[in-house]
Amino acid sequence: MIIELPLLILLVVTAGGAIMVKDLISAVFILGSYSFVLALVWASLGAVDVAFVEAVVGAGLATVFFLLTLFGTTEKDTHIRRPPVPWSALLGLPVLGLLLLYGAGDLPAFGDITSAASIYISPEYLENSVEQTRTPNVVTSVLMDYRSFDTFIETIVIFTAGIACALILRKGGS
Amino acid sequence: MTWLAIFLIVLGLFFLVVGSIGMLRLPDVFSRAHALSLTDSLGAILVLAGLAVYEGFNMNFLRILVVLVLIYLLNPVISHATIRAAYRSGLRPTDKESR
Amino acid sequence: MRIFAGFALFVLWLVLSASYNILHMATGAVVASMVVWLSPTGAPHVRRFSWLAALMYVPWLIGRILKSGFHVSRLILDPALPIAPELVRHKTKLSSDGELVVLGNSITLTPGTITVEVAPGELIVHALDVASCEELKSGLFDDRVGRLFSVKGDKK
Amino acid sequence: MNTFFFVVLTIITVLMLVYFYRVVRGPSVFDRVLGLNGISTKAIVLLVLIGTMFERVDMFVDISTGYALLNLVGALAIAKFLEERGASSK
Repeated sequence: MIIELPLLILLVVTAGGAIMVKDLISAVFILGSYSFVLALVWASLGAVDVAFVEAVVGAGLATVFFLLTLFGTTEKDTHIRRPPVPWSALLGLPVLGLLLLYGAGDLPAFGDITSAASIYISPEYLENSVEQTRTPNVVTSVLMDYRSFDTFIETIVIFTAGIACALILRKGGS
Repeated sequence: MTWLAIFLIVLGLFFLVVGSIGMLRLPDVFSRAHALSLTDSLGAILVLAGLAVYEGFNMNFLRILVVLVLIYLLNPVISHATIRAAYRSGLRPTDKESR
Repeated sequence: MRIFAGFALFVLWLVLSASYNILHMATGAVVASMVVWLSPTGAPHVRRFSWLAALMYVPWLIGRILKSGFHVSRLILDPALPIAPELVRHKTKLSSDGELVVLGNSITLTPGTITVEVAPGELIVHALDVASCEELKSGLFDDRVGRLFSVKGDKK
Repeated sequence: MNTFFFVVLTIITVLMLVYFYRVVRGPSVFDRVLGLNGISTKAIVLLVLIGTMFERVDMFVDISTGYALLNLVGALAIAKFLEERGASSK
């Protein structure tokens, strides 16, 4: 779809800028603008809920949290010196990117009704979700019933990360 | 109706472009905030008004109007807060301070 | 005033939700009354608010914004960039919170002037050039906002 | 009409790039904040524009309302912090 093209270019530019810039505070702001553009891309793909979460978490919360963290540091810490990029990365990453692009050529078009994902399992979920799970929202039933183990382990990961953060940041620890 | 919408959107685009040029040309934070206020209060609002007119007078018209009023009320607060932070943290415009 | 605020919130809910069955409308009514009930009483100290003046004020402000918008656009597009930014201390008779909010917001919304600091009776305003500065100093805004809150003779 | 909207979308995207330049280069930290505010205003407009192109304005307007409100909260928080930290931070 051609609508996303300008947004995608802007997305690549902002992502590159966030990596290339030398100063961490400007990196935070660039990351904020990156989130805005990413949310626009999600919205233009029709994934409005993801766009909303991206705007809330990426552009709003993350920027404020990053800034809070940076204000706890000194001037010396926020200016980063990057080591020179190794040759292997310079050679290998473009090849990897080209391979990925080559592989992406075989993917079905966005919203293609004859693609495997649309024929094989999605209709079954859509048709049977109400009588099988008694949940009116299909997204919820896919997340919490059909893929419940996946979601369960994701939740475990987040919970573990939360516990680790609490242990590290705890006051008065030895 | 469509022509009115196109006229409003093009007018808004003009102000957006001018705001961006101002963002590049003007010398310090305080003057750049003026360019941003041009963008916010005229460019965005005219484009939104054009879209609302294009939608025609139904529920969506009212909803776009809600967004428009929100921008109208909130964006001055944002630019005022930013500029006040700049002023309080010791930045001064390059030119004189009078009276 | 509080009943009016609740009603305004309910109308906003109706516009945004656009589903008019009994469940959604009841939820909207409950939420609107909850918000009004939870928000602090004793709304900003406003002496009197004239709706007629408010109806007059909005088109006037839009016209004002368009006019100074074209003015500032000419300044920016001029190759010589003839700006003369300066900070102005702007004395005003308006002192209550509501008046100051409307005044400061209008000044910021008008291209060419931005409110920097607000204190009762005094605003620090950054003006982009002499014309915007003169316009501010003529006390036009104070007059208009004063009329909004029906305070007579506030012209400086 | 959709072609016209697409042209508008492209122009606004290019303008976002200009503001992005201000975010990257802006000498003081407040320039970056201003640039971010400009980008977010344009994102709100673009959301409504995309909604109009998809003929689903009702759905997209809700998000841009949320955007506008969250943008206010975020910008106020940033301004509050910067007020304390001061212009020393570049």
